[in-house]
Amino acid sequence: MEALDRIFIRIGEAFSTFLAQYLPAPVVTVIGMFLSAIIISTFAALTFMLLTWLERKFVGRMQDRIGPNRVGPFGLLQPIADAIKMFTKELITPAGAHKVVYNLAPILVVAPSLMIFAVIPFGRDMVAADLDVGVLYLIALSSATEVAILMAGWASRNKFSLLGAMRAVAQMLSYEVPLVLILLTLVLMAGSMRLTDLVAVQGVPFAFLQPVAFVIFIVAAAAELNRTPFDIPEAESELVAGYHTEYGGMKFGLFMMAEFIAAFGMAALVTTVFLGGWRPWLIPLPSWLWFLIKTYLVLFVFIWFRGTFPRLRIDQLQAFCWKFLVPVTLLNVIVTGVVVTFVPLVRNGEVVVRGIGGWATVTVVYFAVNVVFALVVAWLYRRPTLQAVQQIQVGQPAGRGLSREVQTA
Amino acid sequence: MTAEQVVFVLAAVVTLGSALGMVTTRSVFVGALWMIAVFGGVAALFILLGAGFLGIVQILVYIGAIAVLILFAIMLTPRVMGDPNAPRYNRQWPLVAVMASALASLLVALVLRTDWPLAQEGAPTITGFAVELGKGFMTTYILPFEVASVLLLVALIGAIVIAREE
Amino acid sequence: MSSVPLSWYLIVAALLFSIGAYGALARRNAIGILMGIELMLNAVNINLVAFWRYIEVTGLAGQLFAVIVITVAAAEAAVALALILAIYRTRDTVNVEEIDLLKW
Amino acid sequence: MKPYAVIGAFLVIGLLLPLMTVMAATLLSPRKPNPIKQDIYECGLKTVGETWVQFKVQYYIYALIFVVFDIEVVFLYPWAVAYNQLGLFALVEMLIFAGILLAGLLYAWRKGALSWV
Repeated sequence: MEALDRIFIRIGEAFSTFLAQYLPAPVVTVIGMFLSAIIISTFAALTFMLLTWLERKFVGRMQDRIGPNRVGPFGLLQPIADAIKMFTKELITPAGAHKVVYNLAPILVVAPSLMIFAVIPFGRDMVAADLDVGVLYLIALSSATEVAILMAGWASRNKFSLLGAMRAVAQMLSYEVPLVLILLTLVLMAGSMRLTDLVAVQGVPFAFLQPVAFVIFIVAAAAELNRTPFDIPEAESELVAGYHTEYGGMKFGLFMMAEFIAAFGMAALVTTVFLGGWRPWLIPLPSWLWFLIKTYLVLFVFIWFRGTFPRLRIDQLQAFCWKFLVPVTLLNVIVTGVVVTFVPLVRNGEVVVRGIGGWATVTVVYFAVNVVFALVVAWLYRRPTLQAVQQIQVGQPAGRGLSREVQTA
Repeated sequence: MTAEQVVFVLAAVVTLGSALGMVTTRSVFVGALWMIAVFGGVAALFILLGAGFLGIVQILVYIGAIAVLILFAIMLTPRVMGDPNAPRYNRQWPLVAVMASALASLLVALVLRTDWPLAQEGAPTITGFAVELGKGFMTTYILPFEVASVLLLVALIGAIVIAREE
Repeated sequence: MSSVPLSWYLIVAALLFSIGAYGALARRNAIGILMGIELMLNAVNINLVAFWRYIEVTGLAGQLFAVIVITVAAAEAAVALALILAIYRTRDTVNVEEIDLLKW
Repeated sequence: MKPYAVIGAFLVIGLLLPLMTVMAATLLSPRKPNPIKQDIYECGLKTVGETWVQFKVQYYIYALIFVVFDIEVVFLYPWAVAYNQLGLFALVEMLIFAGILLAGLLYAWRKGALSWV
């Protein structure tokens, strides 16, 4: 078990001692850094191929179809067929496009999604860059993606691209705020922005200590990733394909790749900060295997969303974020601030919760506070919710309860 | 040349080259992209100086917030941005160019003539700087902390009042 | 300790400041001017952090000052761009040479 | 310094991987451009009107509120990591800080600036 748990670390150590026989130490360090980057990036790219297959298969099943089933067993070779198609399709540059920016955008959109994995702990002691501001770093990365999307939309010189890019970025900006505020709550509980510390402090997964934040985080993450039901930027029935309308062949493939890898990265983040990261649940499996199992569970939830929910309208989407998620998460920060004062998890950088009894007390207190908090929120928002329900019942367009100003305007 | 010097030169070249690109390009949108590259280069310089927290904050605020705000403003003024023949400079640009070069040479000469202290011994507090900053905000620097929130409130209200169509 | 002397950072900051000043004074487009000002503020921040690193590494003041500068820069950009958008709506231009209503 | 060096390596690889992919695709794919193929896509029609459509100012308002919250992050995250070493006083300070910002959000809400009009 122990050997299997540390297998990747052992291989890395063996490799660097082997290299150290022939090369000076600094060179070995540099090679090690680049090698870890290459291995993790390749792993992410391969995961992308697997994810395209998984998503199509799952959504197919949910919609009572079989999904890909022609290429290879269970259609498993479908991603490879897709890759061959992408590579051999002509790369068309539209006539009015700004050539440099147009070609730069797909490259710049992939880089930040790959860089997410630099700080994610994949297993016990398995993290490439143990950054002390890891959470801030992840937030900063998503802003880099926004710039690349605006570049793609602007350079294509197409109305749909431009509109799609503006919508995508406005949505990503808005939903970043609740994400950031929830991460702030967790950082407040753990007393550290280092992702390994966040894992280390989770004797009980934060999903149990902060259930409200957990649910909101999943919803906001789906919106941040522009996934259904929040895929307004790429609404194919309204905007062709959104900001990558004018991209074809492999350049389009890169946008897809960035999207799926970002989804994988977001699932990994949810696993790390809410589900206890690589920490095993009951069954003793290798830590990295547990991490992957949890990550794929979260990914399955994202795919499930897509198979289940219809798309929102942009005014509903923004109203939901700014009038519900942001106030609620901001209140949650304040409530958690009070709770942490009286029932701390960490004091002066040391975990102070001891034993099963200690964790049970903490879990009960936090969970109870969350239940009360959820009830208070439900009471505060009873009017718009009831209005929305009534509107659905009388057959009016749904979801206007939160955006009352729209009706009067 | 040490590794640190190589990285410094790279970051400096990116920063200054992009800055030149920003002021000379015709399209404001492309200029804004150059500006983002400048911000990235400056973030690299911060990290090289051991201010990792500030380097990340630089990316977060300058690229993630200010640059996106500027790009949005460019998108919202289409009649200006769509005009390819709009001149990039005003009438006084040759004079400004002379003055800016004079300023640059003056400053560089000044920096070179001064005897600067060498770096202090002991590694800077790279790790855990955020904690120190948090403690500082709660003790010595409590006033800037609260004033910042008032400033942000004023900016928010002011900008909303100005920008909204009545 | 550090193999890069302080003067290198100061020179980069000085050049960046001059380029930013040029952009701020020579651009015709109001958004271009704002971008120039942002460069100048960045140059100031390089100086602040460099002095923190080389002269007062144990203190907070240098970096904290830079954080405040970043905050002010963001607030300034938000209000300035709102003004530019308001002018664009009424005057249909963001060219500073044409925005001269208050000259007389 | 080392974590940042690793991130630098990730940046280089993250840029090289898509760059090499595009280069490989350029080598493998055919190249037969013609004016109709390169035309701007608009559901099979000739493109109508200007590409630079006028966007709603609401996009800017959302970006604006986002900027304010983004900067709040810079102040609140240091507070959050230091909080377990500080007393109740820090909580009160943060409440003032967050309260002022919440007031800004409520103001925007009341003015209708959060609604998509």
